[in-house]
Formats: sequence, C-alpha cells, structure tokens
Amino acid sequence: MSAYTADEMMSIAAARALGEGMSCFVGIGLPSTAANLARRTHAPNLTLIYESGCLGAKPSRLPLSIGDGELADTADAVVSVPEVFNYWLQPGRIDVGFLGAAQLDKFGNINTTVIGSDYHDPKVRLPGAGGAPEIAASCKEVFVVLRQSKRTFVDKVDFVTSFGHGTGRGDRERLGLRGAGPTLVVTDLGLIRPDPDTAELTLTELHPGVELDQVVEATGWTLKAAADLKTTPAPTERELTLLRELKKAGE
Amino acid sequence: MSAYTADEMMSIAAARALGEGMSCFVGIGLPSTAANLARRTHAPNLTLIYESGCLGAKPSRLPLSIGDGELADTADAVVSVPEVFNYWLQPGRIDVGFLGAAQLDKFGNINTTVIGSDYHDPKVRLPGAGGAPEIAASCKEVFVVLRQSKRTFVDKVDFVTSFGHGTGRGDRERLGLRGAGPTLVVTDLGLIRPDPDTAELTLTELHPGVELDQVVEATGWTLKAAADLKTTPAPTERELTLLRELKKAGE
Amino acid sequence: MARVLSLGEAVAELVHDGDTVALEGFTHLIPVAAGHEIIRQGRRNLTLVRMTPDIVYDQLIGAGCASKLIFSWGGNPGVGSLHRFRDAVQHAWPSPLEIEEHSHAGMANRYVAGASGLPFAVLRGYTGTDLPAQTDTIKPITCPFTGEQLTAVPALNPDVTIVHAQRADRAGNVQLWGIAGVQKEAVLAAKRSLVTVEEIVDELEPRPGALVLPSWAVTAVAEVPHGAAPSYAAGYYERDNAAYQAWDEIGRDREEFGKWLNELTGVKA
Amino acid sequence: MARVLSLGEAVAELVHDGDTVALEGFTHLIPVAAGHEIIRQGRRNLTLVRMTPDIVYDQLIGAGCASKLIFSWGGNPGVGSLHRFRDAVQHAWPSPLEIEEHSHAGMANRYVAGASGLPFAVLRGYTGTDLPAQTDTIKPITCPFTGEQLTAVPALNPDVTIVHAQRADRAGNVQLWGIAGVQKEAVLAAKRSLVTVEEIVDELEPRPGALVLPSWAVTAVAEVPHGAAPSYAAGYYERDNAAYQAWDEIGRDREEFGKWLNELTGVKA
Repeated sequence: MSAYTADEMMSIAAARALGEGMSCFVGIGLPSTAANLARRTHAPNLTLIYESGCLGAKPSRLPLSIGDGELADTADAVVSVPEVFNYWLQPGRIDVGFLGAAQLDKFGNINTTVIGSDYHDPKVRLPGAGGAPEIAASCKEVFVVLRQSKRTFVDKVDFVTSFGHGTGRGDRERLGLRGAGPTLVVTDLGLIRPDPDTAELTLTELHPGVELDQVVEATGWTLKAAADLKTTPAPTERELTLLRELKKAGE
Repeated sequence: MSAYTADEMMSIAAARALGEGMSCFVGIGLPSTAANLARRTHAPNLTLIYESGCLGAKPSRLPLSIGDGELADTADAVVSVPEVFNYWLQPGRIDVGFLGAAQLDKFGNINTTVIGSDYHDPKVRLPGAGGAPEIAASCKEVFVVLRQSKRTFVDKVDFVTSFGHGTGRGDRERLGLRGAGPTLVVTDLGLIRPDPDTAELTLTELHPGVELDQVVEATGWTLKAAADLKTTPAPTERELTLLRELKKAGE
Repeated sequence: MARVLSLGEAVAELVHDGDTVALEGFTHLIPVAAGHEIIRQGRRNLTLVRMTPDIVYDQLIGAGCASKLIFSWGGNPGVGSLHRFRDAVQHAWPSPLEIEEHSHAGMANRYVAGASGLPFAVLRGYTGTDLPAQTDTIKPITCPFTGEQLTAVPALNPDVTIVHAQRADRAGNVQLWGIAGVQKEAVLAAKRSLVTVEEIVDELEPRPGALVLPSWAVTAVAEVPHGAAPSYAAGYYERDNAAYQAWDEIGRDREEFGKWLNELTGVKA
Repeated sequence: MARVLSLGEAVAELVHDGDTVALEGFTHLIPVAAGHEIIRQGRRNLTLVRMTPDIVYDQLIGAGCASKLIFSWGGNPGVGSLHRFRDAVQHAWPSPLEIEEHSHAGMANRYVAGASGLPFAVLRGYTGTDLPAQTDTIKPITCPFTGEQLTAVPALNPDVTIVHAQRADRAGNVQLWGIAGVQKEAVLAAKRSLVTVEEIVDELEPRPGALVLPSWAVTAVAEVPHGAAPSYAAGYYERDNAAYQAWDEIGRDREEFGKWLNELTGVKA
C-alpha cells in the first residue's frame, strides 16, 4: 500500500461517509474535496448542492470557491441564492450538510465568527456564518470535517455560529430544529460521533497508526472513546489515486 | 369619418388613457385590447405586464388569455407567477393596473366573485378574484373598463373582490393602501372619474352622440356629472383601422 | 429519484380518495390527460387545488371527483364561465362543493410557503376586500420591526401535485420552458409529485428560458404526448381555442356533460 | 428606462456619501471596477451591504469609504481572510467599522423582502445561534395559523445597488447568465441601481440560463469591459485566481495596501 498523509486519510474517510444516491449540501474546502471524491469512488450518483445555486453539480476538477463556473456549467439546474436556501435547503430536502469549522465544541457546535470572548473586540475576526447556520439546522444530518487540535476542538466554542447539539441531547428538539444535527466529525486522526444518550462527541474510530493518547491530546476537552473503538480501514490504492488526481486537477 | 360602434369607442378611449412609456398590468379582455391598441397608436413604448409572468410582452395579435404563447415569445422576460406578483406588482413598480369587472359601484369597488347577497348561496357564481385585488391595491393607479348598465354599475357591489375607494375618500389611506386606486372608468358611454373630494364616481366625459340622460339611466346610482362635462374626441381613422386590424388578427 | 411510470400506474399509485391534489398549469402546460385519468379511475372526495381551475377542473367537478376546491380564478379563459363548477356551487350537483377562495397573489404565496417549508407566507393582499370574512386562511400579521400590519396566508402542501412539462430525460430530470406559472412551487410544496411530459429523451439539451426540475425532487414521470391538450405545450403544439369554445356547450348542460363523461370513461349510454 | 452612462458619471450621480450601497455578486460577476471607481471618487461613510464581501470590499474598507458593513461571509474565497476588514474590526483602522452580521439565508431573504416591497421576511434561521444577541435585526415571529415560532429579518433596501452583467442592449435591458446569486433581488430592492456590463449590443440574443432585467427596473447601465475582473464573467473571461492569492500579500500589510491605493487613485507616493 502507498504511503499517505493524515489529510488524505481525512478526505478519504469523509468521502466514505457519503452514501450513494444521497444529496449533499457542500461547503467549500475539505467538504468539497470529500464530496467530489465520493462521486468518483463509491457514490457516482451523489447529488452535490452548492450555496451559489448549483444543484447537481458534477465538476471535473475541484472548485476553488462555491461559485466556480465549472459548478454552474455541470449542474442539473442553476437557481438563485434565495431559491437554493428557501426552496431546497429550508424544507429539509437535503440528506447531508457537509461543513468545515474554525472551532468545534464537545457538543458539535460550530464557530466561524470570532475567536475571543468579546464579539465587539475579538482576538480574531473570522469570515462569519455564510450558509452554515441553516445548513446545520435543516439538513437531515450534518457531517463536519476539520483537522484536530486543542485550538480547534474546544470545550465550548467562543461563539455559536451554527448550532450542533447545544448543551446536550434534547436541545435540538426543544428548539424545534428538524434535522438530526452533527452525526459525524471526520478529522485527520479519526472519526468522532455524538454519544447516543448525551450527544457528547465521542471517538469511535482511529485512523490507522494513530494512538488514542494522541487524539485525546489534540482535543480541548476530555475526549471519551467508545467501548468498541475501531480502526478506520486504510485508504485503498484507488481512493488515493483518485484523490490525488482530483486535487491536481483543482490546482 | 367612419361609423364606429360604442364598443370601439370604449376601447379607443381606454387606449388613449395609457401614456407613452408607462407600465401597465393588463387584465384579459377589454383591458388587453385597449393596452395593445395604445402600443400601436400613441404609446409604442408602453410596457405590458401580464399576470402569467410576461414582462414587456409585445403581442402581434390580441391574446385570448393571459397565458398565450405569443405573450411569452415576445416578452422581454418571462418570470414565475409568484415573482410577477411579489417582485413586480407588490412593491408598486407598475404605473397602471387595467381591470375589467362584473359589478362596479359608486366608489369604484369591484366585484368578480358572486352576484347575490349570500356568498354561500349565490345567484351567480362568478370566476373570482384572480390577480385583481392586489392589482387594485398596488398599482400607482387603476383604470377600469366595462360596458355600462344598471346591472353592472351598482350602488354597492354584492361582494368587494377588489377595493376601490371603499365608502369614500380617505378609506384607502386609512387601510394603508399605497396606490391611488381607480382614477378612471371607461365605458361604452363615457368616462367616469372619482370626485376629488368624495371619491364618488362622477361622469366627466360623454362619448360623441351619447346623451347625459342615457348614461344616468344606465347607472344603478344617481350618477352626478362634472360641472364642465366634456365630450370625448371621436375615434380617428387611424385608431379605428388599427383597432380593427388588431381584433381581426386576434380571432 | 423519479420513477418512469405509465400514466395509469402513476395515478393509481399517487392519487388516493380524499387526497388534496393540485393539477397546476397557467393556460400553458395544463395536465389535462392526468385529470382525465383521475376521472377514469373514479377518485372521490378530492380537495382540488389550482390558481386557475379551467375546463379540466370543470370536468373533475362534474364527474363527482371533488368535495372541495381551493382556487383564485375559476373560468373558461377567453370564453366565459365554468358551468359544472357553477352547478356544483349553486345547486350542489352532482355533489356539494366546498370552496376556499383566494387571490392569485395569495395562492402563489401559499405555494411558495409550501415549497419553502414554512407554515405561512406574508403579503400585501386582500386589504379592504370581502375575501377574509369567508375563510380562516387569511389573517393579519404585524411586522416585528416596523409595526406595520400585513396579511398572512397558510402554506399549501398538497398530498400530490401533477404538472405537465415538455421533456424529461431517462433519469427523470424534467425540463419545462415558456410560461412556467407556479408549477415549480406546486411540485416542491407537495408530498408526492407526478410530471407528465411530451417526450422522454436521452439528453435534455439546454434552451433559453427553460427550467429544470431535478429528478430527486419528483416522485414519478409519465410520457403522455399531447398530455396538455387542449391547452398548449410551447414547442410542441398550439392551444386548441375551438375546444375551449366547444366545452361551453357541453359543460352548460347536465345531459350533454353526461354523454361526454360516458365517452371518456367508456361507459355505454 | 435605464440611461447609458459612463462609469464615472454613473458613480458620481448615483453614489453619495453616507449612502447604503450594495455591490452584489456571488463569486461570479462581482462589480469590481465600480468599487474601484467609488474609491477613486473618495466616497465616505458608506454602509456597505453584501452577502459575501471579498477583496473589493476589503479595498473599499481599507480606503476608508465605509463606516458600516452588513454581511454574512467576509473572506477571500479559496485563499483566507480579508486583512483590511480584520484590521478595521480589530483595530479600527483606518476608521471604525460597525458590523451587522447575518447568515446567507437571512441576507438572501432580506433582499427578497426588499425586492417584494415587504418590511420583513420569515425564515427558519439562526435558531440556537449567538447571532440574534448581536443585532436587533433578527426577531422571533409566530405563525398565526400553527402557533409555530419562526424568525423574522427586516428588508434590505439599499440606496443604490451595483451589479455586473454580461450584456445590455441600447435600450438598457440587461442580460445575465451563469450563477446569478442574489443580484436580481438586490437591484429590485434598491432605490437606484447601476449595472456595469461587458458590452452593449444591438440585440440580446436569448440563451440558456439567462435572465433579463428590463430596462425600466434599472436606473443606469455603463459599459465596462472586464469590469468584474479578477472575478469572472461566464462567456467572457475566467476567474484570475492568482490575483486573489496576490491580494493576500497586499491586504496583509498597511504599507503595501497604501501603495496599492496610491496606484489606483493616481496619487504619487
């Protein structure tokens, strides 16, 4: 088997999570890489929806932004931005919302707004919400993909840009949110899922060669591991080849 | 001068009321005839908007319905029905709403719903509102065109499908309606306008050869005439020729 | 993904007695053949929804398929009245017809709310008219920012929406051009949907003014050439104005209508 | 009807100090040349509005044109942060920048309300997030039919909206294709509007996926070839990704930015 990087393992694990025939609202960056890899491997009929209004985009190279011409040229339909949010996202038609994050907390809440405790005097001003709050609210479930570190995996996000599981299981139902929220977090170290009872993010799979201690160390809360902690299958040759072709074509 | 019918005089008088460069939300039937005649005579740049979503339609023949293919084929843009009502009519972008009616009352209120006092057991069930209530509410002003008779010009409509001036001047402002409401009624006998003070519909012009008594007789309330009652100029040869060509092409 | 079915299969599977059914179309692309199939299959107690019920709704009502009509303009465009509709409202023949009456702006926004997964829509509508007094589906609503009073209408979410379009590909993606009315919203607002099309093609060639409904937003597609006649399908055939005029004679008379109905359903008189 | 003006004339006439100005574009068709003209003409105290402020907004902010930003995602797409925006928010340089922050769904619906002549829009949005606590432009609203609680946002009605499109005809009708973002809504929501176009042509040939903004809905049209660069105009030129990357270096440093600004405005250093 070829050598591969932790980032490659992350993209491949994220791609594998997307089922054939599903529809996926795709954020740019890591989510877009994973979704496009899934279309090239096990899920050729995965429907990609971009917030620029491209429904069923089939890009031949990785888009640099959510509004690349390639997305419009290959889409089944291009609709306005109000339409993609109101007619397509909001009613809960889309199976998976695939998001990145700057900070993610123990209950899957996402911050992409500010680092620091004072919104008006932030340590770092981040880009903001974009489509994420409503993607996180309205898709049937949400996958998050980001590199794991104490800086990004925090006990409590500085700002809730997109609601995950709030303070624990039951919060989404109490707020009337229809989607299941984050059901999977894919990192460069493993797979993390909300505990069925508490919704606390819990390590369920380690990527090959990664130690449990290493993941706990890269997490800003005391990360629990599932009793039956598994190991992610290593990337196949085919997955690696297709991922590398995809990334090369996107450069 | 050629002989002409009262209906022809009505269509021509209605067409003349539409100013060059205006935009007009056109109901089917008499309003559509008048608007299309205006485009062929003094107002080539009159913008016609049909509720089927055709913006800037330039039909070469009279459409039979508001959704004729000819309207779409010649339009500057064809938009959805929600868009034509929400983005184009509702904000008050359109200068004139041009409506027909089954009943019209002393204050320009329109009925196209039921004849008879009991909505649930009507004497005659009419087609209903269509686009008229919001056309009457949102256009900068409203013209009504219909043949005059005691049956159609009533003291009080059996059902207010589209609001004119309610019970008199000031009612529109009290309800927060933005457009000026009906400012002109064109009939086969003359032109009728709301009194500046009371908003009661008042005869301001007789068509050539029509006597005042005749109009009063054809009205279900005691129709007042303006102090300076005028006579409509008779149709010109050009107007008649163009109207007849238009109607012939529409058959 | 949309399944490709025959019209008979699709109506049998998707339209049930008691359903709320919208057959939408705005002069253009009216799903007439599907309406006739509903009559043939003898559905009952339908709540029919359409902005502009025209002769196919007159036929459904006359055939006794409907117990309620939600609408904003019921007429024979360019001709006059719908006599079966009138007969049902004025004389409860062949059975009583409850009505829920709106304006076009209200109906369009009810579909928009339905398509958007919202329980209601807001518009400037109905002010000063007698319509709100006749229904509990028109209510005032206050802007939380300006205090201004506007009008709210509840979402329409039909059990099934049926529309007609020009084309679909074999995967069930639907392409429609020309006057599109409120068809997209009606399909997206519905729990199930059927699109009848003039033809099923290998590939949907892009064309000006065309919209595409992706296969995954549609339940079933049925190839029904001429399925919108006597209305029209831009690029395929013109409106048969004579048929609309002829309907006036048939619809006006219960006996004439009975003969028409027997012919449609294959019953010998 | 839209008047055909030069870019300089149009900006001078339509954009005033203190105005609320939306230069919309969604990766595609960003009206960059118009933004640069606003900088050259030295406008001040603008409230800038855009869903996705990118490098041209970074430049306007760095040049001191803006006192407030209404937005939902501010970044350099595919590259990283907007350093002039960050510098204004974190260090009030060159002047303080007030922010009014929303999500994309919220901003899109605010434009829709503005285009529709409504004071507010309703959506399922912001629930559970920290965004409502930071603004008085997000409020709860209750469905008058179901009692369900949803979210209201106020309409956006810019004093002037500027967008870029591929073509206009000599009468000022505008044709735009490819990703259309929220541009139609932004134009219709505004009191005045300017559309810069790649070219003015004799006739707008219909094409797949194109929308037309009628001349009577637009205040002015200006022919500005390459007016969206370094973003792209489908059918005319590609996105200059290198320019977006190069901006990261320039925007990161106040001095580098100053040099860039002097070059744009023709000031000798």
